[in-house]
Amino acid sequence: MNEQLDAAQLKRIVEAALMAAGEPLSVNRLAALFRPGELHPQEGRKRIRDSLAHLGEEAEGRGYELKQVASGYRFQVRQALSPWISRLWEEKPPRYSRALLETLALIVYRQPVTRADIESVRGVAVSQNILRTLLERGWIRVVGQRESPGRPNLYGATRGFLDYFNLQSFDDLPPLDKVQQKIEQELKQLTKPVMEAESADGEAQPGTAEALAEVVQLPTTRD
Amino acid sequence: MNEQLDAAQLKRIVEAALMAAGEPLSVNRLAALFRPGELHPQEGRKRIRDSLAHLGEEAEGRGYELKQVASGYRFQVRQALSPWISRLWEEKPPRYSRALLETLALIVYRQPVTRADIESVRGVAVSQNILRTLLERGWIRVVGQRESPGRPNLYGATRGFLDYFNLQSFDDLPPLDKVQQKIEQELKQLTKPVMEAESADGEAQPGTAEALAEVVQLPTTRD
Amino acid sequence: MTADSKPAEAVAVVDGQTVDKLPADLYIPPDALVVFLETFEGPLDLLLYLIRRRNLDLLELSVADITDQYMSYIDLMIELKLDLAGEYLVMAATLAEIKSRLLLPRQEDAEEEDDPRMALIERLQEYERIKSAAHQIGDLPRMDRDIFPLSPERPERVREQAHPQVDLREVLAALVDVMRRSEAFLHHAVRQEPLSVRDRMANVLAVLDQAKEFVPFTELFKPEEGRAGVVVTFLAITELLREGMADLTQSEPFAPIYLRAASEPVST
Repeated sequence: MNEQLDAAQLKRIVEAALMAAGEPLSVNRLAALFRPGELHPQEGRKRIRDSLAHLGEEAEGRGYELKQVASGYRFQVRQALSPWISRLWEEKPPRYSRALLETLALIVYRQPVTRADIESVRGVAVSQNILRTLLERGWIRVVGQRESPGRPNLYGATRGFLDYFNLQSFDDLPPLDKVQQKIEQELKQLTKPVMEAESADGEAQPGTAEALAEVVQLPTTRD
Repeated sequence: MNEQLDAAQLKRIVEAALMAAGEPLSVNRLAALFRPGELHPQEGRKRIRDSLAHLGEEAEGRGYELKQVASGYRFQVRQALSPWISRLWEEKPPRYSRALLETLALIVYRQPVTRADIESVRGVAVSQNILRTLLERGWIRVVGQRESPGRPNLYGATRGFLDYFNLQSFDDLPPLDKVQQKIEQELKQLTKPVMEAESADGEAQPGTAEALAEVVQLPTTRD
Repeated sequence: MTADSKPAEAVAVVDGQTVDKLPADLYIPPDALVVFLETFEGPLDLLLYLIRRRNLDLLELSVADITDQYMSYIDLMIELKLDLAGEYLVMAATLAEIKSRLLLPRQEDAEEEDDPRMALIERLQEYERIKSAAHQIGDLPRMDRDIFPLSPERPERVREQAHPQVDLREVLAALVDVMRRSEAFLHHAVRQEPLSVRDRMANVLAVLDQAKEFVPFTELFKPEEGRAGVVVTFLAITELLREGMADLTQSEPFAPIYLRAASEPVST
């Protein structure tokens, strides 16, 4: 009982207390954690300050730092890491619409294409929003203008697109004829359910995607 | 976008995330903090595991440790330091009644069970309060209904229970048989002083009362 | 516990030891006794206590003895006006029944009959297991008491709307669907022939002139021409509209679109 704590143990306790407290702790409050036999009443404060200095040094280069604020000391996660830490509480991102995915698919497989090209295949207008989203996401870019009336922009897919989908080059995309084969196979069997599903919601259907994955070997993008 | 994080930065982020999360984090959840360009989707998990191993080693001799519990990893204060750390808070941790712990034990060791199962083993009615408390704490949940008249709810224990009690899986629970041996030993020791005191003399004397108090406490003490 | 002043009567011989257990309880102040009795978690708990207190093996349960003791506790509880749950009385009845069955003269052919104590012993064993498991759980290190998670100050949150995650398969599925919808793709997907927008403009104009009224937009397309044909027709139509050679009407968003030749061709 009368044995004073050694420096290592003292530092461990101070560290644990600061980490667990959930609020800043003053030197006085830290000192109050010890019984008289454990820490000398006078020297104790100095020893605690020494521990704090050490802990501050040891935090260099780590994910957290020791910070002195008005009411005492606290450990805090480095602000620079906030972009990652914030993702802990990020809401689930929204899903992209069917229209956006179709537009993207057409640009990737038929590049370079104009907006009118896309519209003619999809049979409906392509909203400027969709193109803007894809441009902002860095998946498509304007690669030139077609030499036709109105000189419409030609769109193509980017390296960013390849990176995101973990592809080395556009050659790694499943060849269209395989996709096409699959379509024709499927058409014979699956037309009905797919049509129903389409009218039910405009989301990409995992059913089709999975069926496709069986035929077409794909690199995994995200787990 | 294409630059993968270096090991030091990855470790810092993992460390910071574990500290900031306030709950255990799985490797999957940690991996989800990174964008595909930052961490390779396949190798990423392995790299995160490496970081965790490093962080665990680095915590040696410090005030906290890296612990794996049912739903992932968390940093926690070393148990040896809890005598000092608990002095930070005036409030005493909640105590749980024997009835609650017995009900919990039954659910944990005999899951899935219905309320009637619990009652038949314990020989007394189970108050709705106890079940509600256990549900609110997130230690148990309804896992289904038994196919018998009235379709009573079946209860099972949760990951939250394991996390709270510092366990990785249900296999880490003390096996029932051993438990029984231990309690029999304990009971023998506890009952002896009473017997001795009793047989010593039949007079009113504090000794007997104390010995009995020990027995009286037996059921309640282990909060 | 039949009342006071008869300690000698209850002397029991347990494992060769003489034990007098009655007086101890009698000298407890009534308050303490109430507390004591209230700590039991039910009849099984009380029964287990009575057995364990005598350091007996469960399997050698002496129902007659235990029943007597149990009944005396019940009496005591009634006397002290404790809230006596029905379960205690049910157990009393069970014990009495077992006791009486044991007292009945055994018939010779009933030798194989189950020991009437067995069901009770099994219940006691299971309860004891759970009771000790509860102790163990209570002893496990736990959050708030033994385990303290770290909670350093968190960094300020960065509001960053996450981008939707897309799987390449979704993109392919979208492609499959859009191609399927564009019937052209199905029939002659790859055959391409040079098609001129100018030529097509003339064709479209001819169709419109012939019709002399509104023509549904969709009728101008010939799926059998393939995707390229669709594109060219579309470009031709847009060009005609731009040059004012055709008019387009749509009564409301998403309603069918109609085309007709411009009533007064604008001279260039």
